[in-house]
Formats: sequence, structure tokens, C-alpha cells
Amino acid sequence: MLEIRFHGRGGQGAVTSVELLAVAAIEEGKFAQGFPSFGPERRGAPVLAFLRIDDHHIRLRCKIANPDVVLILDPSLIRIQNPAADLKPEGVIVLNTNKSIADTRREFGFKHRLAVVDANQIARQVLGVPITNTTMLGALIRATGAVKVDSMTQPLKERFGPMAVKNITALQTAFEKTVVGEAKS
Amino acid sequence: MGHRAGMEVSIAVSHAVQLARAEAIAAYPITPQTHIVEHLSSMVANGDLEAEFVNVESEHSALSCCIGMSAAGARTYTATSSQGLALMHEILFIASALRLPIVMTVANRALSGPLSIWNDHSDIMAAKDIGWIQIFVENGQEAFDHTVMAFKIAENSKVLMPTIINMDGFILTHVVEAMNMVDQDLVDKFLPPYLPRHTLDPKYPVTMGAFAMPEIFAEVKMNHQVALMNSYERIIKVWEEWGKLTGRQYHPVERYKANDAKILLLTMGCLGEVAEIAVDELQAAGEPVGLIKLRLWRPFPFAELRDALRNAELVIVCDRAVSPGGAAPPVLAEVRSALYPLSQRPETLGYIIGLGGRDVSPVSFKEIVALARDESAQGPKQEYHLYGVRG
Amino acid sequence: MDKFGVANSQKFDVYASRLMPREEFFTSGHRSCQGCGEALAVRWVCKAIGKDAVIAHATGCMEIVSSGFPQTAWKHPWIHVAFENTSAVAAGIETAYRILHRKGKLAHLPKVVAMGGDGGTSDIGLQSLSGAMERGHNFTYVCWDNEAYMNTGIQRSSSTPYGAMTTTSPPGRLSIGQHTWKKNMVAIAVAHGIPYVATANPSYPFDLYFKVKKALETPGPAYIHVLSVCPTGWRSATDLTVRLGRLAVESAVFPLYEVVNGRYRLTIEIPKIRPVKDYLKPQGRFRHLREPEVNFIQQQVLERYDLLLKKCEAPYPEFPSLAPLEEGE
Amino acid sequence: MSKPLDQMTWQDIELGALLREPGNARAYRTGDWRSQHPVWTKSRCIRCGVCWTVCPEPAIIQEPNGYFDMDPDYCKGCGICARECVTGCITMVPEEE
Repeated sequence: MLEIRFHGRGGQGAVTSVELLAVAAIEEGKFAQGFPSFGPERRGAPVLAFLRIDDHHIRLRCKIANPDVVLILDPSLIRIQNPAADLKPEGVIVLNTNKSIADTRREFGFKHRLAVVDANQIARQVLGVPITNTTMLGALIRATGAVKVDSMTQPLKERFGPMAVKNITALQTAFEKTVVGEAKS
Repeated sequence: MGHRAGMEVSIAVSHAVQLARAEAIAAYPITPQTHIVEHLSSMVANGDLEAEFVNVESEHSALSCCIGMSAAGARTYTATSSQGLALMHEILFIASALRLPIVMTVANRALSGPLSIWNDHSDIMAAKDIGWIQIFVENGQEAFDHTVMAFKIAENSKVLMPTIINMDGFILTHVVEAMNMVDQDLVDKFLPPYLPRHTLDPKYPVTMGAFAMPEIFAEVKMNHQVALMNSYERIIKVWEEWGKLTGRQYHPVERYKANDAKILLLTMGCLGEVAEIAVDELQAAGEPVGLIKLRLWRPFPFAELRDALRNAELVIVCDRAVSPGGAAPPVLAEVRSALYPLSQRPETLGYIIGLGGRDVSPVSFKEIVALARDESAQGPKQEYHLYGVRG
Repeated sequence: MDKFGVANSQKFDVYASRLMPREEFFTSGHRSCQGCGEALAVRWVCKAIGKDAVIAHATGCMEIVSSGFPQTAWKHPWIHVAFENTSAVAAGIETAYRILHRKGKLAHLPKVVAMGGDGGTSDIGLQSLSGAMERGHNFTYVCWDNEAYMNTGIQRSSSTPYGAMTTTSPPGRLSIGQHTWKKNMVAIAVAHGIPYVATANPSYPFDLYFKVKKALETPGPAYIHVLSVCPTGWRSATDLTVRLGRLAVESAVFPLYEVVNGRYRLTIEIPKIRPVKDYLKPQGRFRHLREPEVNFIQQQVLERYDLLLKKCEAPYPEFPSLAPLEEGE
Repeated sequence: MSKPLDQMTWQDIELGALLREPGNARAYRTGDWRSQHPVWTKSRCIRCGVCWTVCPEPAIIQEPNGYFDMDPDYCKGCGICARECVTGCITMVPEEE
């Protein structure tokens, strides 16, 4: 089972991302479970969203304590809490940043496998707004292979209608531009 | 026959209501029921569901409005949670006394105070004696299936009883997961249009809701009690029919690796599947632990439950509500009471878990089993425990 | 004289009763007190409602006296659910009829009427009534206002008049009895912007009858506030019921008027206002009042009546008409 | 109504305690409540029907000749009819012991 935790802020679309990815995995024939950190979320406040993907029916109904992946939509969140604190040793951090892998490691001390992409820039260019949730899915897929890139098309179309095309482009762009650095011992 | 799809369970429930061709809905928003009614109102607004949706000004009015709708002959649905169910409380009894087949989803949530929007069963346990059929579901598939089936059960001319589907708030309602949907054709064959036995019709005027003097009140209650207990057979029949159509067969008491298990965990709702994982791990380690999941809460399945529990040595009942100052939390109280007449009966211990959204993992269940075994060996220290409380 | 030839008359046209329907929809054998003004009001309202209607009734005197299992005094399809939710029940019935009609399961739409006492209307039932009026359900609400919780033994409500003695507003060394002025339910109903609101009183049965007819024919919510004399709670002689209702109007304590699309209009003119003491005196519930309190009531009644007349004379309605919107393309 | 209330069994109860006989309250005779009853002086009666109009029960019946009388099964003896009679032709008379 693959357990992924999204870190974002209320309004950035972490929950939407999780839902889209869950639907894509299910449409690939897998089982998935996507859910928000339940509660009265307010715009701007740090939020979590959770995703489980497995080949079998998922019976767990608790939070993800030790994720395989943490995805960080907003790098300013790292200053508040360390999203990598409970990440499995073989896990991966997927980060939205304009910095290089080396600079990121230097700044935050991450030892895990690390994937970075400047999703803000891609989102601004492609979508015209700095909303990075769908863009970051490209980075996540690049780093984990959780689903196929093509599997995202249908869920995005259903969710965004005419706006889906741009989101798909943003996702693909991020998939191509994401840089992955292996874990440091 | 249907298709597999990933969606939020609340949306699946609203699709089930749509497939059942509900005609009249009255609801008031309350977390975590909101996604269900949001989707239903958008279906009505888009013409995807030919129904009337009334945005009432309170849950009290929601159920009252549903009573009017159902009494006038419409297939009626509503959903609520927690404080909303509590605000309906008075009217819950009247809906069943009038024998109106309203279907209601309760997104189970803690009752204030302190205010908590998160999941446990204290809302429905405060309403266990309302005279409705009450069913608990474990996952999205079950929530979907049982919503469709509830209409058929409730509207059966021999049943005519309002029916509640209990689904855990957030940890079920707000989760996107894989489910097998069914086609409209199948539902239409399964669920015929609602033919009310009596309605508010000027051509055949009736009086509904007359008051009862002491000479007759108990007879009216007896009539209701017998009807509710008799609904059991119809419920089973409907579940069997659904099982044949979909391959998904449900039972009032579900057993998981319970044969020959000396120790049985007993749960209700979607923590049952979490407990399954604990049971798998415990059995793998050679421990004789199985799981019983109580699906049908009203009418209470005495015979099946006794059958399922009678050969165990220890039954660990995991309640999700407190009965402050009471003899036992609600499920433990009923299970003990059901077992009492047996000459040989297992020991019953109670652990209250997952209150107000507290996370429950397989580890929790394993700990509870260990605690209960100790307690059983040394003799119970207290009537029941609130598991995991600090201090 | 209005178009019915009766309304301006203090005593209605003596032969006019022959023009009214004979059929009784609220039957004998109901168990209201002797001289119950509310039962009289129900009788006339039900005549006005006619056959093709359904009634939702709140808990209260009229429900208790009329529906003791296994007997019912109602010939209409009738449902009682609880005390505070009648409007919601009626809203549900109205909604169900609408969808069943749209789906071709119901040939036509019966009228929907909700009824409740002053407690079930202006106190505990106010929320559901407000909700149903705000949502614009096509129903008529009739409030039986006997000015206290008579069913439970004469406790004060927000509709109990100033100075009245009830079992929970007893006069005493520190109290004159009820010390608040009667809640203006009519103004509350009008504030919802509903198309028809009226006061009525079975001492003027024809005025009452035609107001109910009008309310039923008005699309959307209609509200009728019916003063219902209660000899038991008001401590008045049973034979004075109809007379007291008339005195309430003649003293301007309870003027009869209607508010059609926000425009106020008196339906019964009061050529010469009688002193309130004529109305108060036959009622034991006001017996303890001394002259200063009576004078205060007198002054308040006249001021309030004056304000009502000003509303009737107002060149503009209480709220803009929604008609242009409905007529829009 | 087939059986008196105190002989009805739980099986006799209609589904939802529904009542199917509209207006069957007429089986209950409120005439027993009466301690006085109205008497019409026909010579003064103009057959206007005000008495019929103001009766809350209703317990006033019109005879074929147009005159009114009380329905002894239901009249509770409140006296409103006598009080409201336009010509004063109704008097309330105590019930005989």
C-alpha cells in the first residue's frame, strides 16, 4: 500500500488533488482512499489531505501516521512543521520550490529522496494563476509512479470541464520538469 | 449491471437516492452530512432527479416536513447528523408511530458538549428507542447499497417503517473510495414505485396523529413493537434479493474469522474493517481472536447475535458512545442483556473507543484485546473502560 | 357595506346565514369547553375551506378536543404531528403534492391549511411558520388565538394581553399580571412579504369566512390570525363568547383588517370606539386591574389603533410587489 | 367503531393508529355536559339562523318548517344562541333533575 500525505493551505486544493488521484487510481483498477484532515478548514490555514493506493480493498480508517510520500504544495509550510518528520526512511518528499535539490537539502536538512519542481511558475504560465494542486500531481506521479499520467485526464475533465485542458498541460509540464534526487545516507 | 467508480461516499449515497427516484427531500445542513444534501440539491436543480428539495430552517422542520411529504404519498428522504438528529428527537418517534417510510442517512457524529464535529455514535445511541429500523454500514459500497435497499425495506406494505442508515461521519462520508455502482434498470426492477397504503387525500379523508387515552396507548405501542420486530424477516428478504442481483450479500450479524475464536471483538460501523486488520494480525500470531460486526441495530437480531457469541469465552464490545452514570455503554448493555438468558454465556467486557473523532488504528484493537485478556484473567476492575483516555 | 353586504354591519344581515354552506366539516361530538370561541372559529374556517383541502394541526386545545383515538371530529384529511412544527408539516404536504402532480401521480392540487393555537404560532411554532412563509409555500396558516396556553391550564403566552391574569402571570404584590404587550404576529407575518395576511374573529363569521376563501385562493403563503374567545381561560360567561369577540373589535383592542400584498385595509370599520373597560369588565382575567392600568391599556389601544389606521392610509405598501418579476419574460 | 376503547386489542389498531372514519366523533354525545338548554319561542322567531351561525358545537338543527331547535345529543348548554338571538326568542332553561 502506498500512503501519501498532502500538505497545503486551505484554498490551495490539496483535497481536490487527493480526490483526483484517488479516482485516477480506481479507474486504473486499483483501490484507493482519499480524504481530507476532517474539520472546519479555513482559507489559509495549514491543512492535510491523505491518500492510500493499494491493489486490494482498503480497510484502514485512520489517519496516515507514517507516509510513504509527503507532498508539499506550499514551501512556507516547512517553516511551521517538518512534513518529513514521520516519513518512512525509504519515503519521498515532493516539494513545490524554485530552488535546486541541493539548495533545498541545505536549507531544510532533508535526507529523504526528494523531488522538486517550480510549480508556481508552471501554474502561472499555464493556468494564469498560482494554484499548484493539479500541477504538483505531475511531480508526484514523476516521483512515485502512483498512477499513469494519462489516467489523470478523465478525472480532470470531469472535475474541471473546459478548464481541464490547461490543468492537464500544467500537470504534464510539471511531470517533465520535476527533478528527483536520491536519498542521502 | 453496473460500473466500478471512485467517488466520495457522500456522493455515492446521493446517487443511491437518485437511483431510488426519491421524490421529496427536506434537509438542513449539518457537518458531516452536507455533501449528501449538496449533491442532491444540485441534482434537483439540474433536473437529474425529478424531486422537490426543501431547504428548511432547522432539522426539527426537516423531519416534520418529511412527515408531511411522506403522509402526502411521496417517496421521502433526508439526512442529518449529531445535533441535527438531537433536534429532530421529538419528531423521530412520531414519524415511526405514524408508520411513514422515510429514509434517512445519519452521518454519525459526537453530540455536544463540548462541541465536536467528528465521528462517534453518540448521536444515534441517544436515539436508539425511536422505533425506526436502524442499520449500520462499514464502507462506501455498503452505504450505497443500503441506501437503495432502505427504500424497499421501509416501503414494504408489511413493514412501513422509517429507516435510518448510519454511516460514520468523515471517516466514511468524506472519503473517496472505489465502489460498484448499479444501473438504473436494475434499481427500477428491484424497487417499484412507492404505493402508499394511505395518504392525505380529500377523496378518502383520514385522521393521522390522533391522541391516545391511557386505555389505548399501550395497545398502540404494542402494535408498533410487533410491527418493528416483524420487519426483520422482510429486511432479510430484501438483502437476499439484493445479494442475488449484485452478488453482495449482507447479514444482520457479520462474522469475521469468528469460527472457533475464543475471544470476539464486537463493533458497529466502519471501524469494523479496521478491527479486521487487527484480527488478521492476531490470528497470524496464533491468538484465538475473531470479530463480530453488528449491522442491524433495530430490530435487534437476538437469535443471530446469540448464535454468533454463545461459544466464545470472552466478548469485547467496542462502543462508540458513553452512557454517563449508566450500567454500560449502549451496545454493551444490549449485548449483555441479549446474552443474559443463556445458561452458558461468554464474559462481556466493554471498551469505549473513537469518541469525538479520536483515531482508531488496528494497534488500538490489539491493545484492547490485550487489556481485556488481562482483565478477564484478573477479574474486571470496573464496569467498562474509556480506552485511551490520558491521565 | 362591502361587496358581501355584511361586513360593515355590527350585527350581520339576519337572513345571510342561509347563504352559507350547511355542510359541517368540524362535527359535533368534539370535546371543547362550553361556549368555546375557538371551536366556533374552526367550524367556520372549515366551512370556508371546503372539501378539497388537507389540514395539518398543531398540538393544542383544538387538537385534543377533536382527535381522541378512535374518534375524530374532522372530515378533512387531517394530520397532527407535534406542537411547533405544523407549518413544516404543511410545507411538506404542499411540496409532495406539487411533485406528485408534476409527475402525473396526482390529478390536481388540494389546498393545504395549517392550524395552531397562539402558543403553537407566536411562541414555539414561530420558527417553522417563519420558515414556511419565507420559502413561499402555497398554504394558508390559521392561528387560533385564545391568548394563553389554555390546553395546559391557562399559562401565559407571548399572545397574552397586557394585564391579563394567567396561572403563570398571576397578579401579586409585585405584579399586575401579564406585563408585556401582546406580540404582533400579524406584523411579523407581513414582514415576510407574503401576499395575504388578515385578522378575523368568529363573532364576524362572514368576514372570517371570506377572508379564509381569499387566503386559499391567494397563491403563496397566507396568514389569518383569529381571535378566539375562551370562557375558561378568560373567566367569562359561556354565553358571552360571541359578544366578547365583538367587543374586542368595537373597542379597537382587536381590529379586523387584512394586508393584501403589503397594503393594510380595515375590513370592519369602527364608527365609534367603545371604551376598553366594556371589553375588560366581563372577563375575570382582568378583574384585578385598577384604574391606572385600565387607563394605560386604553391609551395604548388607541395609539396602536391610530398607527394601524395610518398604515391603512399609507400611500405605499409595506413591501414592494413581486408581481412585475412574475410577469417578466 | 366496532369496539369500545377499553376492549380494543393491539391487533385492532390500524397501521399508524390511523382513523378512517372522518367525523366519527359524532358517536360521542356531548349533550351529557349540559345543565341548561335553549328553548325557542316560535311566535317571536324570525328563522334568521343566527343561533345556528353562532353555535360552536354545532348543535342547532333546522326543522323542515324553517324553525330551529337544539340537537339534544350535542348541545352543551353554553347559551350563546340565547345571548345572540336577534329577537330574543331563545331562553335558557335548566335541565330537569
